[in-house]
Amino acid sequence: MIKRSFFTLSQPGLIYDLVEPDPKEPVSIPIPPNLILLLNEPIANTRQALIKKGAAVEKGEKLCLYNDSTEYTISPVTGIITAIDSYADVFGKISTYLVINNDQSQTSQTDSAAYDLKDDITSADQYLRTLPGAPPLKALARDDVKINTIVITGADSDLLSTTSQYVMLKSWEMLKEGARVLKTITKIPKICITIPENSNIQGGLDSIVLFKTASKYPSNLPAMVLKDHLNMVLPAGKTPEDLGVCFICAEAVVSLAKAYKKKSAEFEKILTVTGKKGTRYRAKATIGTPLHKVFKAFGIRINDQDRIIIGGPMRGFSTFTHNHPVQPDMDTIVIQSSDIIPEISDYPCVNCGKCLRICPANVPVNILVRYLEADQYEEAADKYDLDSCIECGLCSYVCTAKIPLFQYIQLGKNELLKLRAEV
Amino acid sequence: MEFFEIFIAGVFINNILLAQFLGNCPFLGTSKKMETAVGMAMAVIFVLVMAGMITWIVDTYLLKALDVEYLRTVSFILVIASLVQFVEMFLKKSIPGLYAGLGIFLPLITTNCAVMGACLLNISKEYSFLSALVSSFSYAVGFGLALILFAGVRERINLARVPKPLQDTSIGLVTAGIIALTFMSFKGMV
Amino acid sequence: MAQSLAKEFTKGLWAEIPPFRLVLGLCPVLAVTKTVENGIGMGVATTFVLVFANLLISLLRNVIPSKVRIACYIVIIATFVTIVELVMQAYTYELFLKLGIFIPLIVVNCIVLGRAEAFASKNGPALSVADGLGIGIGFTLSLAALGAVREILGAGTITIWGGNPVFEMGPAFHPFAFMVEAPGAFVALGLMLAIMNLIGSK
Amino acid sequence: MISALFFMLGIGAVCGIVLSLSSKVFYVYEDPRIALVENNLAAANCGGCGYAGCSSAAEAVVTGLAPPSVCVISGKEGVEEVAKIMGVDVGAAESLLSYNMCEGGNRADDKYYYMGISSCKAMTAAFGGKRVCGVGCLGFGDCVKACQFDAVKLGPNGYPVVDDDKCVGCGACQQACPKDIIKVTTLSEQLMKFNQEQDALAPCAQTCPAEINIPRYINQLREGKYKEAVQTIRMRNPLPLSCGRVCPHPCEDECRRGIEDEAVSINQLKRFVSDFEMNSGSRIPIKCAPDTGKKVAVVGGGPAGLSCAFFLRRIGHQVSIFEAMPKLGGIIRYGIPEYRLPKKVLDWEIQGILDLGIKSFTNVRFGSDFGLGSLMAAGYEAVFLGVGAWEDYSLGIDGEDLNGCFKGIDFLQRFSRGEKIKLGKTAAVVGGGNSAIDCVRTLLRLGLEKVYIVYRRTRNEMPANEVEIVASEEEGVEFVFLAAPTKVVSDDNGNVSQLEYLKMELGEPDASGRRRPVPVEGSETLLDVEMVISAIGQSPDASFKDQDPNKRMTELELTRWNTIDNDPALLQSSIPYIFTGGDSATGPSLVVDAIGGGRRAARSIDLFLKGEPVVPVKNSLQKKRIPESIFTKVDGIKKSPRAKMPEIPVDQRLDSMIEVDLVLPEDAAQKEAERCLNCCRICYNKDTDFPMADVS
Amino acid sequence: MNNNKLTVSHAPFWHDGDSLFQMNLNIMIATLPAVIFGIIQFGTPAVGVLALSLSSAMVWELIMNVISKKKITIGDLDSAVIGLLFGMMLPATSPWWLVITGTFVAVIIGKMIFGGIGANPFNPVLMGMAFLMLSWKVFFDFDAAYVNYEFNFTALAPLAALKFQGAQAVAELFPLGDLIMGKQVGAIGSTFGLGIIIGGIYLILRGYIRWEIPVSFIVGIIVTALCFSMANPDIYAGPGIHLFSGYTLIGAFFLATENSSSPSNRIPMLLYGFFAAVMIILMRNIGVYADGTILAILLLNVVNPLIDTIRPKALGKGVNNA
Amino acid sequence: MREMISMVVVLTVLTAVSGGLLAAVKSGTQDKIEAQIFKFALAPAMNQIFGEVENDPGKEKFEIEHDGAKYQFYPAKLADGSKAVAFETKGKGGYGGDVGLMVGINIGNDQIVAARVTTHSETPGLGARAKDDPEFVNQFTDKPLDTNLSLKNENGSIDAISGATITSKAVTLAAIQAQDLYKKLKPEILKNIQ
Repeated sequence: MIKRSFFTLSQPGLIYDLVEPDPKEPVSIPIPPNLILLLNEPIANTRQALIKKGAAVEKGEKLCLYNDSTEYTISPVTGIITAIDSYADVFGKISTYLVINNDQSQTSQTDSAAYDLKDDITSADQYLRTLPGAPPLKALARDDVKINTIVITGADSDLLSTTSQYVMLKSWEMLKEGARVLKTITKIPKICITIPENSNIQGGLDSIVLFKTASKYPSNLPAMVLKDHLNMVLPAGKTPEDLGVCFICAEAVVSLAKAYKKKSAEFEKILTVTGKKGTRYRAKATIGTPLHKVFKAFGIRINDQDRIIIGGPMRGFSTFTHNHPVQPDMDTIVIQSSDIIPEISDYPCVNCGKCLRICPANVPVNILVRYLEADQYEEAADKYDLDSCIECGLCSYVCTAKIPLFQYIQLGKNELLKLRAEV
Repeated sequence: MEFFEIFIAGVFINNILLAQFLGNCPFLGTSKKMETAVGMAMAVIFVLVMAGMITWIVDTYLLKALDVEYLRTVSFILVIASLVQFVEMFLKKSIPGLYAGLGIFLPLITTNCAVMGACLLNISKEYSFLSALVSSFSYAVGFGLALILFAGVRERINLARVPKPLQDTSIGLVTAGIIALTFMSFKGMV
Repeated sequence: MAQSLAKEFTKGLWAEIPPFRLVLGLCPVLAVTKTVENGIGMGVATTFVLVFANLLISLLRNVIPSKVRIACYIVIIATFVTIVELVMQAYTYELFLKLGIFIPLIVVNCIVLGRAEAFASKNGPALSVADGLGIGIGFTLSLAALGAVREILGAGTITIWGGNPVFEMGPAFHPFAFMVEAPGAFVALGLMLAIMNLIGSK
Repeated sequence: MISALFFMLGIGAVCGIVLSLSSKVFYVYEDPRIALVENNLAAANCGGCGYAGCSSAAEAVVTGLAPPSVCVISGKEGVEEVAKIMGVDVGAAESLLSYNMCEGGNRADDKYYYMGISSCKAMTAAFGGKRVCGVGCLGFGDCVKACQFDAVKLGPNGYPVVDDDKCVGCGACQQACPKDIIKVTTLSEQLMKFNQEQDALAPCAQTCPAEINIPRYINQLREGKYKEAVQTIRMRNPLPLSCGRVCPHPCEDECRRGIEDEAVSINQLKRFVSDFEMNSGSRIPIKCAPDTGKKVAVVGGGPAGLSCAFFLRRIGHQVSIFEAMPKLGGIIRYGIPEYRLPKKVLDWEIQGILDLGIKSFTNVRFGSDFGLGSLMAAGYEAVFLGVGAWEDYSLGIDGEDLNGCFKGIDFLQRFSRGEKIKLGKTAAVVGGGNSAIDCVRTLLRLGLEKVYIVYRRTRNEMPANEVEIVASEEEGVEFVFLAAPTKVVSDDNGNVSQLEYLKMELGEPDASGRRRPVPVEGSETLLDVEMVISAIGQSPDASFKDQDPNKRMTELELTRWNTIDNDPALLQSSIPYIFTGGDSATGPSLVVDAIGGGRRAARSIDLFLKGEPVVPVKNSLQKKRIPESIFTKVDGIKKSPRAKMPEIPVDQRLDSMIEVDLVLPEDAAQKEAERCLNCCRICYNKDTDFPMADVS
Repeated sequence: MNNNKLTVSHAPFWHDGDSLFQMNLNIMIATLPAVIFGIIQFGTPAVGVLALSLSSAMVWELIMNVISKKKITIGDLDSAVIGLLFGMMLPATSPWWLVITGTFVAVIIGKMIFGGIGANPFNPVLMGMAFLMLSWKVFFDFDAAYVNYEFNFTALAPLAALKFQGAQAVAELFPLGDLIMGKQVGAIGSTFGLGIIIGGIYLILRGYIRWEIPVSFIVGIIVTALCFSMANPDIYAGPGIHLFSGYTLIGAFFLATENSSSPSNRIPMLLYGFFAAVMIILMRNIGVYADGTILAILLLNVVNPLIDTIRPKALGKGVNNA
Repeated sequence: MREMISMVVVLTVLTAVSGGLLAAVKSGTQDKIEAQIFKFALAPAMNQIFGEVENDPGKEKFEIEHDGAKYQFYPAKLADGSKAVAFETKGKGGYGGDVGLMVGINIGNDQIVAARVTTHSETPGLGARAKDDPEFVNQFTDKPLDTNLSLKNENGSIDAISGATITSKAVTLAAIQAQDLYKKLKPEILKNIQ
């Protein structure tokens, strides 16, 4: 945890972590007997799902709930589905989880199902969405928005995370191969890569444009990359895709390259794990592995009231269960011991203005939060720039009154989405 | 210079809302939102200037000439009410855009004691026509200024955790009191 | 009938007591309540206008065309206000001077026009008079109460109709002069309103 | 004087002319309702409402932005006038009330520690809320904050409590609640609410066929709010006095306390509060929704018919009951003996229902005295058929029609009606159900010397209530188990003299899990009796179908058990405007089943009358249990004995037909109510020694 | 696998460790130079006034917390700061009831009824002072208050002297160096200019007050006073005396910077400080008040919500190049 | 059309009746009002100005017309035997309208005996101090007729009431007007007193 310095006339600086120059090999977590997969679609009461409890699945089999589903997941093992139920995620959105009992006898021999991968984005989107790194194939495959730039994020977007840098360091050639694959299947000529400005990662770039990103948080966030390197201002409430820019993480590019090489899916995800004392571990785990298996591998004990953070300390989320599975987009896990969890309060805003000064998007957080507290979301969006927030979390980080500002903003955005959906 | 003094005095020192206590009902009613406050302020400026002129004319050329000054109250209020109603109908038909922004506030002004009070004050000071005009304008600007400042503060208070019994009007009045207090700063400046 | 008369009368004394329950007619409430005496004077004048305007409007309610009803009501009210003004000048001149511009401004007091429109234009003369009287007395009581609070805190005494104070706080009391200043009027009324709300919610 | 006169004349004329002219010249069309509304606002233009004067306020009302009560000056009458103009008829519209569906608060365990915005909405967004219970109240009071009228407060247990007097039904709380726990409903909607899978229900409330909110009324009883408790029961059950006496209380079987301890004596508590009302000498007023002007005929004045009529009336329909017997009550009047349910009590209860404004016609038999056609002609738009099941099954053995042979319900009914029946000295009652027990206990009271119960299986399989069996044992009934009658033997005069039966033994369990009795060959035995009463079950008497001259009646389909075929969720028969319920639809069943059926039919009838599609309740819980609410182990129970039902001693019983079971005394009832764990779906109040120490 | 319950909260999971307690504690530390000097200067009565003011302010908040059945919030030291600043603005001779009434107005009317900390649209300390000064002018007459004291400098309140004796006389009576070093009569904590400046700079460096407000405030005083004094040096005093006498400095560093009643965007902060200063000089030079600091800042508090709407454009606001 | 006519007629009749009624009330109370004004506004002021007098100025009052306006003069015999006259002038431009000032002038030495504010409707606590606080009006006492009675910031000799410059100015205007009036009308006054 980084505390404010004694003299704080200048803003606090949060510096991104760099990967160590000669990183150790990641610890490989064995495939557990039960894997959990999340599927981003709720089960409807009224419909008969395609996936049933007790059904057998093959490694690499594509699983979706209904015939017309657009969401799917890929089973990383051969086995039996032992449970299927709905799951409320971190924003209360209802999705579905499956538990697959790994058929140990089969693991060794069956290789992943071979896919019919063609050199176009649609066929990649058919099978490869859940590759480690979660490539945004769905966005790339959309035909209503024309993507003209792909940015590979080699610089990790949150603090404490070095997964992307590690992948770049270790698989630079595969990365370049992946970029070629991307170029081939998407036909997008402009591919860029972000690399921390003081990083020691080197290698040939072919035709990839290099962006050296600043070391100070939040310069690696998409909105900031757009602003600093592509000279684009992200309009309030829009995504980079709306501007024709698609962000893809380095690991996704690498696994894409591997997948195209083998014509089958990849399931090994690289994780950066930060233990209670700040020790950094690196693990390689199959997607779907419950997190407690990962903790066990490093001897991390989780006690009552500890916090498991998935994603970095600024933008991640904390889960309520040790069984939360390793997900394709899960780069970082941070475990906080109960005694260092900073308090929050239900104080009102005292108008100290620290959030205003640190906000990279110039959002008037001090006034905005008053409207959000009063549930006046429309007003908050119309007059006080709710949509402009780039979700860096710095306002909460510095809040003197310890208000969960970032939670208010995220909740506000969510509620507003619901309100607008109703209209 | 005389006009300037009248103006400053009317806006700040003798602010019609905060020092003269006139027009307080719409002051509390229309200050909950900034947009309403601005609309009301504009409408008051518009009406007060017109009413100031017309009542001056009525007073000088009719009441005083006929020596029936005791009919001032009756005649003024009738003239003001009719004028406002006329303007409202006129705007509604002819300039609907203006009506939407400002005209809808006109009925509020019919029985606004700020308008009537300002006209009576003008007459009792025996202003010339121009002075009366400036004075009316200054009162109206003072009204608008106080209203807009008040609305700004009130918008924030409405979002605060005010104890239940004090919410809305009650805390509004206390706030108005403090604003009146701060307007005492201008004491003696003219 | 007697019962409904009593009902209309008593509602003005508590349930709809202006300006606490109906937050109306604030201008005189704020301006003239420096002392109890002024408050009562203003209240009585307003009550007179309320009662007679209610009576007349109630009698004429079927004659007046609706398009000019506001104008007509205003003329009726203004007439009574002027009568009050003249009578006060003739008999209670000192009080008249103290109340000053607020006597003619009774004509635009929202309570008077409000009662005319909301009650007298829809009810018979007897009920309308009861209503006017109730609201008027409620108004007078409120003014007197506010006046008392301000006068006691701000001056430390209560004096009615000249002569010696009927109430005095004693020499150890340092009058809180803020209360008799203009801003004090707002603050005192705001806090009294809060107290009324507190009582009302229990 | 003159100048003043002329001056005013001039000014008045000028103003009048200007105004009248400009009102013509500058005329703009607007919604005429605006002017009407404005006329009914106070027109003081005070701005107190926050709108720019009365005309903008009126416009806001007309466009629906402001409520009719927008004006701070105009009184109640003004508001009503405005509402009338806006087409909201204040008088006739049912008032809305906010209603808290979860009384659990924070009794359910947490699945995580939460740090963050303290609002229900925020917490719901975090993995669906921190409570293990997915449907319960989170207790942050978003509804309290949303209420503009101070009507919702957080109660002592941390869950919101609605003050009905202050609630205006604006629905702000409902909108604020992210868990759909607080609902703004009308009385009708509350009356017609059926248990659904997602509801926060205790096991007992799920089990009760009438769907009474049991924990709620027990809680009210505990707090001494007997009136409120009765009202809670009456939301679901119009016959609490009768049910309190005769209900076999399936709810108690599911009582969570019963898992570790003895179940709470729920039915006795119901009887306590309903007796309390009766003995208090005054009736608690029952609220009804405003009249809808629709007419419904209820055929059959038994529990199902009474229940259906009661609920239809409460939701505003006009109801007439047609009954074949001389008095209303059906099976509970004629099938249940006086010593279990005194007629006086029943009369009092039925009168209360009729007092709601329900017409009743007795001694008219459907089919013969009147028919479908005459009902339609009289303007009834829907018919509820609740004719009951009065046709006793026959034993199908020789000698069944001998002198001295009777059929159970027929016997009880004839006796109830005061018919003189020639009795013998000894009797055998065949059957093991409640009506068999009723027969034997009645016979004992009629002075018979020896009364047998002849039953095919053993005591364990007897379907009659355990208490009833015990009571009859106490009273000296002799049980002949594992006996299948084969013949009634007559004496010379054609009177019954003996009953021959075959002994049975229990074989392999059948599909229902009961061990099937298998006859023992050649074990015929004779039992000396002078009367044989067969009480082995009944079926509905469907003769009305043939008697009714109306052709339409032939379309009414029956099942092979002679019950009226219906959609079990809707109780609608094959003729859309005929609904059914109770024994005539289900075959002989519990009183409380019939009551529940009556209410369900009322819902369908209501939908039918309104012209809405008659569809089942979504996710209905009908007869199902919520799996997560059924526990196998209940922690935190300190054992305490169940209240003993007071009854009159056996030696006093047999002399008369006076009521055997007595009501619990108040202190015992209170103590029993204390035993209730106040369960909800998955939470309950533990009763450890130091409750404070357990709260963490 | 264990059954421990985890903590669930929202990002960010780090905090810079700052808190209201820290902030208020630092403000109190920053007042120390001025407070200690005031105690030395005015003796034990000053200690009494400060102690009573600080404690009564906290007690009022406690009472209000209890009455309204809310969480006890005195632990954040906010009312302690209010009490301390309030005490610093009183003369050492203030009677006990004056102090208690003042803290009542400041804490209850100034802060609590608006919804507590962060909700007050006006500076509570100033509200308390304004109410008191309007009611009991006599207790704020510093010349009369310290009549029994013996000082080694002119025992006249500089601003009152300026009002009655003109600029020329005052310049002779009060050398600037004396004023800076606190050789003047005045409120307990407002005389030691240097001490207040040191405290203010400490707060600015620690980031607890926003530098824009005091800086523009002082600039406003200097500019406006210079304009007046250049126009008529006989009547109007120069910026030095305005800056180092009365409540000017305590206003600049401690009062105008009160968080919830001041703007938080940069340009509004500059405007706010500057115009507050302009109003002060106007009131001193052409208004009726000897020292206008209290009303001037209150006036700008009123204007604050309006001017704080001037703010930089948010990222992507109004951009439509999608 | 019918509706329009009825609108005009009702309003006109109502206003006319109102006018008549008010005129009647006015004429009924006219005398009483004048007496009240003298009793409450003028008599106390005069008492303060002259102190003990040997005659009854209220009874001996006379009226002089000047420039179309009528002025009431109240002659007094002072305790020291000198003769004086008091009259009221209106100072224009107060906040609440004109400020009435009664000025007593010693006919013997043409000095102002004293001046007192009679009527005003100024802001309580501010302008009203002109009447309540004798310090301000005492500045006029014993001033010779040729003194410049304007405010100090207009190069006169009178200190304004702090915070009520406008009221102060209105009072001085009234005083100056009184000076002028006395100078112009002195012959007539003397005539009347004799």
